[in-house]
Amino acid sequence: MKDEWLFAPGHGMCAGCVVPALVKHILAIAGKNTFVVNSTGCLEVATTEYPRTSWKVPWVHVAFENSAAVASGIEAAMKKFGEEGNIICFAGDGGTADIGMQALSGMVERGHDVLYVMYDNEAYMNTGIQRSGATPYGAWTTTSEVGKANPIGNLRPKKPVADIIAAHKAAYVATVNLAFFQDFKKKVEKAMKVKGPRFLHAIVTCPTGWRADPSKGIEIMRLATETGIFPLWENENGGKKRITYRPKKFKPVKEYFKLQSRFRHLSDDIIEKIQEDVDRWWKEHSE
Amino acid sequence: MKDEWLFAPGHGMCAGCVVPALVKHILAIAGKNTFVVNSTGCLEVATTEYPRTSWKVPWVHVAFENSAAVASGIEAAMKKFGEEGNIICFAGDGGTADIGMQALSGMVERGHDVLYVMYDNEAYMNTGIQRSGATPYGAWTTTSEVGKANPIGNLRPKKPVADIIAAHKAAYVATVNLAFFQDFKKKVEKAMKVKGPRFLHAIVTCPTGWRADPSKGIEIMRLATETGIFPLWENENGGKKRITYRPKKFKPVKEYFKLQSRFRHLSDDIIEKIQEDVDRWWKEHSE
Amino acid sequence: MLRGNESVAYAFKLARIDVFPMFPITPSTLVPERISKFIADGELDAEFIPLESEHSAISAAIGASLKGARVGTATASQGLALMHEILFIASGMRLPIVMGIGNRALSAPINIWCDHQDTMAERDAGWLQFYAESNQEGLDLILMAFKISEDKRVLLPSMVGLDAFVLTHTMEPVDVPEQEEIDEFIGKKKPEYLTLDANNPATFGAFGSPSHYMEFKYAQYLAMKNASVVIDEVFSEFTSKFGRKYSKINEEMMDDADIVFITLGSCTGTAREFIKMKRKEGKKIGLLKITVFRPFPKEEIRKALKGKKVVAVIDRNISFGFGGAVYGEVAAAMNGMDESPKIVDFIVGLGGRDITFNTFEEVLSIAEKAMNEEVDEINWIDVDKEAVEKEEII
Amino acid sequence: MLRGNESVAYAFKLARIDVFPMFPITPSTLVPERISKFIADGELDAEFIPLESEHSAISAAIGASLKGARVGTATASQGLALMHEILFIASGMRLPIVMGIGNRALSAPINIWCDHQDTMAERDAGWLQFYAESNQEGLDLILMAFKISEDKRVLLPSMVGLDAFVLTHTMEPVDVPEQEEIDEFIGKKKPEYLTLDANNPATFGAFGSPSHYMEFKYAQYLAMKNASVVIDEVFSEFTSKFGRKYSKINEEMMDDADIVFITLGSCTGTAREFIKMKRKEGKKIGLLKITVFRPFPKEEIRKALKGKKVVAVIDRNISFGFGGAVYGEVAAAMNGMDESPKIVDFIVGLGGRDITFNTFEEVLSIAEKAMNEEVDEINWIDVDKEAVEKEEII
Amino acid sequence: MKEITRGAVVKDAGNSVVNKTGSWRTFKPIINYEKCIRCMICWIYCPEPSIYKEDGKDYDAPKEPIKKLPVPVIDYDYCKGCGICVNECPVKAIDFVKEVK
Amino acid sequence: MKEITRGAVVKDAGNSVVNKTGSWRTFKPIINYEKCIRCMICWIYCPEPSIYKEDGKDYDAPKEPIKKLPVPVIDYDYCKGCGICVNECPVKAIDFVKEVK
Amino acid sequence: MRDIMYEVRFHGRGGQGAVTAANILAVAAFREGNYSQSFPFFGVERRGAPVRAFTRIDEKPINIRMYVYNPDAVVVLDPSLLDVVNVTEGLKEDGIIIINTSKKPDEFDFDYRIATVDATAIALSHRLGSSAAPIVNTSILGAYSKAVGNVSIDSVKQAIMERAPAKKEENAAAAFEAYEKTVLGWEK
Amino acid sequence: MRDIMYEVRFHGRGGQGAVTAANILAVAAFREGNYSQSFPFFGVERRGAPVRAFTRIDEKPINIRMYVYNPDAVVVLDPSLLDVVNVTEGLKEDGIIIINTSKKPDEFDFDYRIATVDATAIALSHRLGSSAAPIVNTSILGAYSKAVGNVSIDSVKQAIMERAPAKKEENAAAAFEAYEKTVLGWEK
Ligand SMILES: Cc1ncc(C[n+]2csc(CCOP(=O)(O)OP(=O)(O)O)c2C)c(N)n1
Ligand SMILES: Cc1ncc(C[n+]2csc(CCOP(=O)(O)OP(=O)(O)O)c2C)c(N)n1
Ligand code: SF4
Ligand code: SF4
Ligand code: SF4
Ligand code: SF4
Ligand code: SF4
Ligand code: SF4
Ligand SMILES: [Mg+2]
Ligand SMILES: [Mg+2]
Repeated sequence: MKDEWLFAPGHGMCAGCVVPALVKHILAIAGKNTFVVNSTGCLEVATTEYPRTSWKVPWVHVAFENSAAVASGIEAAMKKFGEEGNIICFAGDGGTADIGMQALSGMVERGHDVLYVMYDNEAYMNTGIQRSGATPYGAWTTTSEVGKANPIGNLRPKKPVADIIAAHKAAYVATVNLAFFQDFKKKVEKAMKVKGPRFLHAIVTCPTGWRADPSKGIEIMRLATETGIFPLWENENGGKKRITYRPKKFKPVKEYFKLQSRFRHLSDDIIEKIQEDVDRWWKEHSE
Repeated sequence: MKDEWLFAPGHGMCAGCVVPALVKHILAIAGKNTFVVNSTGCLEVATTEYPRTSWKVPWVHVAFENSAAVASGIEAAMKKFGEEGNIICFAGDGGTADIGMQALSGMVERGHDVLYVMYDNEAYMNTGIQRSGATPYGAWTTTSEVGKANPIGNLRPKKPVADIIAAHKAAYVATVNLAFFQDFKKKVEKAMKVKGPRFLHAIVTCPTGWRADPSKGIEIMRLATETGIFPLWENENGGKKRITYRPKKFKPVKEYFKLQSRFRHLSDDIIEKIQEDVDRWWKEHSE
Repeated sequence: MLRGNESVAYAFKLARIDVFPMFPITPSTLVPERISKFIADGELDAEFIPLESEHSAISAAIGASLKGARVGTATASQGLALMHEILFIASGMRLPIVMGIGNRALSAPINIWCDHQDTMAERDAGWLQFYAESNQEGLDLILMAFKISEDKRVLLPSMVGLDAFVLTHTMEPVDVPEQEEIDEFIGKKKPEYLTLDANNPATFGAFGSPSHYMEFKYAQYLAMKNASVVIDEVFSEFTSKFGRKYSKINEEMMDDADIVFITLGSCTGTAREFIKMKRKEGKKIGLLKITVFRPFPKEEIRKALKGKKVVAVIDRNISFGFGGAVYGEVAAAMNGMDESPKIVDFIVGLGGRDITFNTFEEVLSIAEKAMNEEVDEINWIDVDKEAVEKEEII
Repeated sequence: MLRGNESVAYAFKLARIDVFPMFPITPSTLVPERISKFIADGELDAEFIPLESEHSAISAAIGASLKGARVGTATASQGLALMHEILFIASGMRLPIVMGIGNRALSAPINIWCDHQDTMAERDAGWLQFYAESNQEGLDLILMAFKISEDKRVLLPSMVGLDAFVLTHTMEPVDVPEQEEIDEFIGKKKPEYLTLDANNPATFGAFGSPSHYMEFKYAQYLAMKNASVVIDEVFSEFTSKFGRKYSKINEEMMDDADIVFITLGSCTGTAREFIKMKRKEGKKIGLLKITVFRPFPKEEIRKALKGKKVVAVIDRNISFGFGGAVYGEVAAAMNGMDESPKIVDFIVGLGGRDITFNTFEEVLSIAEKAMNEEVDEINWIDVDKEAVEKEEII
Repeated sequence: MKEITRGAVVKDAGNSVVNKTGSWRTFKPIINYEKCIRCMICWIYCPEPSIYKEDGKDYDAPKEPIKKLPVPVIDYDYCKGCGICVNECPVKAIDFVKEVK
Repeated sequence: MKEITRGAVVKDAGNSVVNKTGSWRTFKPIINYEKCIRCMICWIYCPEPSIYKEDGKDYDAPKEPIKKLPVPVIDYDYCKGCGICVNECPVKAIDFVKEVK
Repeated sequence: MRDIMYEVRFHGRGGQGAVTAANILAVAAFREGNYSQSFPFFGVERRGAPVRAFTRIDEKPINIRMYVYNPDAVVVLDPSLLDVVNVTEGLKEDGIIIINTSKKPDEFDFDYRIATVDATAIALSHRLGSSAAPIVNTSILGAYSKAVGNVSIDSVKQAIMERAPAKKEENAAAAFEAYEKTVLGWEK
Repeated sequence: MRDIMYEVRFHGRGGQGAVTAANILAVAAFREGNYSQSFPFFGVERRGAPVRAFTRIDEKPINIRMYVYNPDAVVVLDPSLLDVVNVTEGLKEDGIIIINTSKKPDEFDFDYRIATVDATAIALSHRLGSSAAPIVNTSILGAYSKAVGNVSIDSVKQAIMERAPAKKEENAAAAFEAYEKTVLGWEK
């Protein structure tokens, strides 16, 4: 008896890509009565090449930048018809933090009953690893190139998307990490229960774009949280953040960087500076 | 000797519109070496009907939704040419909270050295008083009509734009009210000094759209802050908000509503609910 | 008595739209304003979504339409232009959305008045395009557009253009059909196409590789051909039900005409009166109004123009570096036809420049000249050429 | 040896662009990637702005251009479509921005491969349009586009199309000029037009009322006419400096041709070889390549086609409800010409469907038929019609 | 002949002063300098801007020392008669009278 | 003949299973049931998903009581050989061997 | 047809309701079995700026859709406009000017037939608007009916009842009072 | 011209560098005074999925820009592809197949000339990639040079030095070693 995931194998995502694992669990929790809107990106392109699809729930892709608006339309129609069901947007960091920001911001402002999941692989991966607003400081990408005039790569800090959506007073906002599965599951379950606009920021390793060993995807994600770079928290209606996992002993960020060639060029100075930024965040968020 | 404002009379804005007063003071503080980018809206349309202009500084309008992106381009060119100068965007609440949100979000994320001023008259006024994301709960507009099936008008709370930009960790964010002129001036002066992306949220009465007596513009704005509906605060880099004016005794929001026919239809229940929301905000922000 | 925008709003109400996604823009704003009021007053049971941009408005329209809702919206000019990318997607996904347009000039410079640049720049997008001459036509065409778009043989979106201000803000007598009549005419039930359905989970908007993509485009091409047939059917059903006659092109005073004026939209009436006046002077002028621009009624136009001498195309748009869009297509339609008339283009009324009897006087004098001699193919009328040329001429 | 995208990137480097606003999209991504690397390596002194969307990228381009910067950018397909509104503004503001396009199909369904729908849907926007046959042409045309666009008589933006993958990702020999040669050819100094300047505070993007708007559009129209002259000048200067010959249209094997193939972009080479093969069989076929599509080289095309029997237009695009855009304009250009050939449209290669010798065989057989009998005006080639028709035919 | 600049640029900064928007006015603010305390609040808030500062010496004043201070003067070419100055003046020194033209 | 649906709808949900992406694999994970403690971590993290649960009784087990628990089984039709399961298995119960085809 | 078509131009200020006046006149004419059309000249200025609106009335369906260049009548809602706008521009030789003013027709020296009414006073007496912003657009239509006569005051009143956004009765009464009080300069 | 043009198809897996191989071959041919062209068949699958790339070589400028349907040679970078892809599709009758494999040519039963080389082993011995992901695209070009002979191994090496993104020397050396070790099935 094979399990009935709502996401089928046979898709075209890279070996070792963590995104499908994220999707299968969210769909499992949401159940069959779920409508997915998917922004252009790796997930969309590699799972629905006509005439094939990996999706076993109603699924729609319209464009890169407008999933939240499409979901708004679906939700309104369901309201009109008195129909119940979950609406979930899946979009990459690019489709969320950058080109999809406004549609998302509008959706939250209008209070649509939609769960928006940003799978964050920290760059435009579908088009070949270009920098996004969610690319972290110091990461190499093909548009934050490293060279003698720029030894750092990406020069801007990562855009705090979850904070921004929380500032909209979204009904529920949480950061999630599949490597912390119980925390992940609790949050997704909660997200499915809350009414109104909800937002999950899910870190996902992209071995291709992070220049990492495909087998290390989960390990890298675990380090992201254990080093404090990707804190796990949640809040409701823009209220106070609850940190849901506080490492007893933080690992140095260097350990996280070591497994990813995108950070290989960084000097110790720069790594030190990043470490300080992480430390500062946690200090600001100490109880 | 007539004063040399950098904003000339002879424009076409409504009698009693407060927007030009805002603009003249900001330009006075910024000085001549200032480049203005103006989104489509009342200010733009009514001050630059070819072949006339009220602007005495270099000024550009491109579209409704993209001032922050245009400003990003100007700033980059100035950087390339090693040129110094202030870049200021003026945009309405619609051009900021709604259709211009993404361009602004991107500009802040990339860290451009631009001051963005949202003049907030709480609706799309240029096109005839349609609801925007910044329209407050309970306000009548032509697209949040009041009738037996909807006795409230606009059903969504006002989008907290300044909070959202602060969540981006913009270099400086402040809410300003011309009726509190010293506070206003201090903040604009500060905004001119800080480097990086800065944001001012300026409330402005639109007598036409708020259905108010044109002579009462400043009085209404004063009440907005004295009733606590429009709190004055500032912060830097997404840090803690500093409340810059805390009314000794709050006036009831009803006093603010009384002067504006857009709230005329509200029942006491609804006004009470709004009063509670205001009270809650201040409780959350008590020291 | 209704303004053009009210015609559109009433048509949406009569069509019982389920969802109305919107973003305001002059000169269309009265459409959402009226819908908002209908809903607030409990006269229309629809979801009003005030999106944060037109790009999102058309995206929400797609979402709602995919969920099986009947969707109407309205926009103009910059708003339509901002939808551009998504317009192609709506037609590619075969969704019968109906949109009212207040035809308005495009920036820069920004201008809120009438021309057809906005919709002409979307003529490739796979939407049906109708142009109204009057507010009555505006109302009727919106209603018919639903029936045509939702026809299983078509399933393509439609836009109905009403000239900015000249129609949108002009009040004139309009006969508004009864709700029951329209319920019967368009049908109350959901349109027949696959929708998002948890019991029948399908994938919409899949990736189309080179192995399949072109077939989908060919399908759209065929659907447009089908539309041409369905339009005729629906137009004649409408005529038999409501008495008002519609056809893709309207021919008037054509039988003996040597010169034909081709018009779209609101300037048709002025042209009609002008021609009537000139006919009294013995001038043989005919009038051909294009109501349906997409699908382009090529055969109908060929037939109508056969044997005419000069055709003056009144273009309220300009494709820079080419000429007027209507001119281009009419001229192209003549290829291979014997007795092909000379097609002359007139660029008029851009950005709200008023189209008057004087305009047509000038058009006529050039058209008459063209009967015997060479004239410029592209002629700008009512424009202060000298003022421009000192800066631009080389 | 360069890939097409590298040609574009090198051309931008040689042009010493000041600002490069960008947003990535397949198949153009290698352009920004190379520019990023040039800058990181200190080989190019330019500001790289990674905007959050193409809409913002073109907006930033406008801002930078208004500040006097030389601006290049690159995009494709959905990205270009998302810029639509702002493209009209860039030309209306008369800014000499140069954009490289990786010509790619438009959604829906989403497809990343070649066709010309994206740029054809912008043919009204007031941009000059060039189509490259090879990567060499891609590089040369970008360089020349700067000189043409920045010419005071023109001051209009340009887009240069390179076919997705077929050029953008194909590596082939390209002769890259020396920096000094290009410095001399295009000029290092800022372009001559009014810019944002605190000492000379002007207002850009003012509101254009009906009293003035149309004159600005007429000015754009004249600037396009000027462009036609300037293009000839710049092309011939380029030829004299660099040896490579360019003209708006390229005529080959035309003298005795009865049938003419009209092509744009990368399929030209395949057509050329095909025609050469067929000429060996005694078929009198000629080839007309359009390099400059905006301004449309109407006169040149008329002259070239005079007396030909059948013209087969190879359209890698479709205006739904009409036909191919190139076909439409070529056919329109024939109006009023004696000895006008029959223009037949061929819709080919949409969404990356490969254009092969077989494609041209089919084209030829229909074109030959058209010599003697009626044929359809719009012909879809290489498409599985049956697969579609069972769903769509009525 | 109209001036048609390239790209619709307006070169003459601030030339909107040719529009005498004072004609829009139906009520007219008149400053009573005998009451005016020179606080300049009216000057701060006038949106046109159509109140400018002038040397005080030619004007009356409620108190002698104030006489030297600059006074607010209304430029009726532009004053649209919104009444903001009237409403904001702390000493009610501005009268608002129906315009007679 | 290709199926060309209206609007490119794919009606057959989950039909990507016809793509046997197992062919992409160069290394192959093999579960050693004698070591496997049935923690299902590999099942949680397999991205394809190509690990499914099967009734435990037919498999070896390190300890008797575990035998009844469901076991993870790899569907090699889809396993791309990413090695995540290998890396995440807490007891190193999954071998990773070069594919031989 | 041009012989019978009647064209009216309204001059007012943004916010005063000139457009509504044009619309109500069109409705009134339509109620009497005419065809009619009304439309604004829409500018970008705001409340307070001079605005224009137009009405066409005909016995046959109205085809033309250009601005009115040679009106048969001009209606001036705000007397202050007389100084800033050339209200008689293009007015037909035998045209009529209807002015909201407390003055009498012979106090003006236009070379046209002049009718006057103190619509402001009438409006205020019916509590239409405030003294800063009296709403005179319905009153002036009473004057129009009296002066031009191609729509009856009854039709005007009915059109007001149908179309006035608020205070329908008061507006209708004001129109009627204005009708009564209008002074026709040419009837002496 | 079709007589002289030489067309090559590469089969690899996403991430293995088949496209780079095609490019380097084109560069090598160009260095020798030929005209050349190389391009990928770009699909949407990711790392690990089968991919194709093409090179054309000619003495005259290359005009045609369609895919290669009838290659003169096929290069298989990953032997596992033989099971999932029809690598000989369209291959000319006298075509050549070059396979990265530890097997010998006669262990395959294609009806074509077959050349084999253990490019994986060679690549690993030069520390090109890891055993999970060996980078064989340069080694296989050595085999191509040997098997087809229309580009010299020197040109291949120079092209590698010019174009390899990293480890230029190692790649060149690997190509040379592969050149030496390639087994030509038809030379017995
Ligand atoms: C308007 C538009 N611009 C650009 C693209 C090209 N594009 C498609 S997906 C993508 C990147 C997606 O990045 P992200 O959202 O982070 O998802 P990922 O690919 O990383 O999964 C880009 C740039 C597009 N499809 N549409
Ligand atoms: C893309 C686009 N959509 C709509 C419009 C129409 N429009 C112009 S200004 C405006 C409202 C502006 O509102 P806001 O930004 O609040 O400024 P305000 O008019 O209130 O000053 C609208 C809807 C436009 N110009 N462009
Ligand atoms: S590129 Fe990255 S995100 Fe995209 S499929 Fe591959 S691993 Fe996943
Ligand atoms: S409508 Fe409002 S914001 Fe616009 S000019 Fe008038 S008062 Fe000012
Ligand atoms: S009435 Fe208004 S416009 Fe006139 S001076 Fe006073 S504040 Fe200024
Ligand atoms: S506000 Fe009153 S007191 Fe103050 S300066 Fe003005 S007129 Fe004088
Ligand atoms: S190797 Fe990867 S794909 Fe295969 S079973 Fe393990 S986790 Fe799944
Ligand atoms: S992770 Fe290891 S121990 Fe756990 S179920 Fe899988 S193979 Fe068994
Ligand atoms: Mg991403
Ligand atoms: Mg506003």
